[in-house]
Amino acid sequence: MHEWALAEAVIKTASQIAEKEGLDNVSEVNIRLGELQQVDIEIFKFALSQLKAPKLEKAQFNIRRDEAKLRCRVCSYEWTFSSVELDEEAREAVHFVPEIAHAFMKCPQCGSPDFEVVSGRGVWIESVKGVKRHG
Amino acid sequence: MHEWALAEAVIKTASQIAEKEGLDNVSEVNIRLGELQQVDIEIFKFALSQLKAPKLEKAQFNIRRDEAKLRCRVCSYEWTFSSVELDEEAREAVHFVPEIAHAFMKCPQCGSPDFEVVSGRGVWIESVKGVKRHG
Amino acid sequence: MVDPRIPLISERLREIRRVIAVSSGKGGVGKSLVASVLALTLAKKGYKVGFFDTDFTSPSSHIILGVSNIQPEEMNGIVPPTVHGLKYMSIIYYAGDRASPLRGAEFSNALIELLAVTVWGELDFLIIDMPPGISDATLDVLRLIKKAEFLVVTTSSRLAFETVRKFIDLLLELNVPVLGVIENMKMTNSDFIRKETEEKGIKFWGEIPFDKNLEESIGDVERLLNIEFGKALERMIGEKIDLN
Amino acid sequence: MVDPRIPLISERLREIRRVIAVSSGKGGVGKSLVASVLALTLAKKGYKVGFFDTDFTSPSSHIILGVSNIQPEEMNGIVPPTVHGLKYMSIIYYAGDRASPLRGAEFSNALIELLAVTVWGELDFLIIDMPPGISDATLDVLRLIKKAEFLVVTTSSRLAFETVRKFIDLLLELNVPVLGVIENMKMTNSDFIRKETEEKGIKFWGEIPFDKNLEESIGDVERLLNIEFGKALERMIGEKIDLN
Ligand SMILES: Nc1ncnc2c1ncn2[C@@H]1O[C@H](COP(=O)(O)OP(=O)(O)O)[C@@H](O)[C@H]1O
Ligand SMILES: Nc1ncnc2c1ncn2[C@@H]1O[C@H](COP(=O)(O)OP(=O)(O)O)[C@@H](O)[C@H]1O
Ligand SMILES: [Mg+2]
Ligand SMILES: [Mg+2]
Ligand SMILES: [Mg+2]
Ligand SMILES: [Mg+2]
Ligand code: NI
Ligand code: NI
Ligand SMILES: [Zn+2]
Ligand SMILES: [Zn+2]
Repeated sequence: MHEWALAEAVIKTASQIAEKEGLDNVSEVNIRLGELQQVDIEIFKFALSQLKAPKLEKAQFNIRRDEAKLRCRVCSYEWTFSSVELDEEAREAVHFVPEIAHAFMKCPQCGSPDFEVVSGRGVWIESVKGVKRHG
Repeated sequence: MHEWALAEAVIKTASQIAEKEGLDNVSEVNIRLGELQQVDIEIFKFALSQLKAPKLEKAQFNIRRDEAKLRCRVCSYEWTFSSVELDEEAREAVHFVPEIAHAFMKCPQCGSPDFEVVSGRGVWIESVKGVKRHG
Repeated sequence: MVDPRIPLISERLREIRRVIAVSSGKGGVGKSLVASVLALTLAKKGYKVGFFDTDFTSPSSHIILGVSNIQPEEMNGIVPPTVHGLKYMSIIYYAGDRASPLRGAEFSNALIELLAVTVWGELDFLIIDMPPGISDATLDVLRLIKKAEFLVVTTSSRLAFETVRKFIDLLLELNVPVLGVIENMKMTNSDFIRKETEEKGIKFWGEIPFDKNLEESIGDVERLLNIEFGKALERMIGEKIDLN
Repeated sequence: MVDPRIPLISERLREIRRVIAVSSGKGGVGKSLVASVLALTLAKKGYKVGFFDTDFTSPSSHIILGVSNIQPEEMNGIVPPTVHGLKYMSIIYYAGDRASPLRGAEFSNALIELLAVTVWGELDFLIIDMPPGISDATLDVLRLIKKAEFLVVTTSSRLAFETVRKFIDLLLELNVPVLGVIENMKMTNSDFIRKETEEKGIKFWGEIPFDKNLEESIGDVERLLNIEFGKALERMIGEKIDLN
């Protein structure tokens, strides 16, 4: 489950942000999870809870799903990832490297592989909130 | 003066936008002119006035200068183009192909040529306003 | 915010009859040499020819043509200078011999800029020398130059053809015209490339032998046209391009 | 919005002693062959070696290594399978033999993703096979892998060295370690490349002759190591890399 690696990235980065912003105790970490990567949210949450770093012990992880939207650079057509049928092999490939979508998907209107992932690509940290260090 | 070519691009595109939006008479075209390209604004304005297409006869061209800001992708340092000393040859090259800045400029903090032009690259049309076609 | 350059591009290319992108996906197979000699040969036959080197981070056609110290003219845009009978456009006019490290998005922006401001005028052929990779340059030519036809260069090596095969499949899937495949630097007599090409329903233009006289002819266009390389390509052009 | 992958990358590379990026700027000079044989040779000498093919739009190292039907394992990330003694990572695990047309920004995103999730563990060497061009791959390796050292491959041709020269100048200006320059596919006895290299204060690693047995050895690593190509590179590695 490489969901653990993604969770590790979030924990490490949230800790760094807390450090930089002088937060002693992090109360919440707001995460945006792109649909394209098809992250298993239960495993991801479990990994976050297991990996908790010192300052993140009491942190709540709020996860917002971000719909994957695609736009063709040739004909400007827009569509959603959920409207596309992909076989298991393709889904798994996109799960690991979302850009591989360009090997498996085409614009439904003009057939071009030259499309943009407008939203919902990967994992992002929206914000880290907590109590400022005193002193 | 390749300012004429840039003006031609604006006229042609503004006409297309007017057409698409069903505008009979365009009253204003709002243009953003990036500092990086060092466009000669007098020549550019003159070219716009000479090139006027049918629907643009009464149009007013509002030109807003956009300061060129750069940000290093390596160290995140930000600086402005106006703070950089460049010789005549470099300025001229950047005038024609703004991306050539990467051959002549470096991040003042870390020396990398891997910087982003955050704003003020080229010529953009912000909006085209006018009277809708009746009927 | 609308980029006003895009609508201007088709206008700039309006008076060009045919656009040929010399491409491959693979690097070092001879794209720049084929593109240069193709352009020179067509010009010699009396056609009006433009030549655009789009390999902005590693241009080499100026070395092949032996060009230096020329600049385009500014006249309602940029008018490419004529070099050995070709209207020749290259990033070297602006970058000189400096490295121009450009990310893909920057490459793309530079390509759009040059397509929008370059005044080619009336041409029979515009030959485009493409960079390697299946990336921004390929996608932008497909997106912006609807009339582009692709001439694909490969060597006999499995390493080259592995990429060339993918490149061709992409073009075919998009219904883009593929003029043909050239097998360059041929040293053995395997017919692997010919077979693979014809199986895909594409014209095999033929083979250009590995030419020991090529290196010393670089920069001297008269010699380039007269060595085996130039002669082989000239024969193919005569046979394979419909020049009516 | 912060991309959480970036801070993880240095963590992933922490237990790697040395990272060698086999690069050039120019395509088709033999980067993939040099990178593959360099990795194999170091592994044979008993070092722990990882090998990462970053030429996502035109990968070829899997053909050189004769690899197929392998997949990485998922274990707190992606654990590359071991192939001929190398921990081997390539986009082919995900793209198969399909074309993956990626723009620069997409390439960059895929590279960051793989650097963030690949679990290399402890390595003496990570060898990186680089794509051609002076673009996203080069800039990202410079930006993300601070300990990368560059081994530069060129041919004897002026066309190759025109780009290689720019590539080296960029590295030197950035004070990035350049391990050396290899002159590959040598057929004449000019010492142009050696001189140019040494004038820049860079180690000239030596010449690899054009090897007629190379093509038929592709896919067979034992043969690759035993033909002239492999032997020449092995000698250079013994002499030029400080292997303490
Ligand atoms: N037919 C040939 N015979 C000998 N050398 C060749 C031949 N074609 C190309 N070359 C050499 O191969 C190298 C790559 O050629 P180039 O045109 O730069 O390829 P690309 O543009 O595909 O990178 C150059 O050094 C060139 O001199
Ligand atoms: N020393 C050599 N002798 C003969 N052929 C070579 C030699 N080195 C490389 N080649 C051939 O040159 C081509 C390019 O090699 P490759 O490793 O794919 O280069 P790159 O990764 O720089 O594009 C391949 O067809 C390869 O077989
Ligand atoms: Mg699988
Ligand atoms: Mg000048
Ligand atoms: Mg080339
Ligand atoms: Mg390679
Ligand atoms: Ni997973
Ligand atoms: Ni001008
Ligand atoms: Zn489309
Ligand atoms: Zn910097």
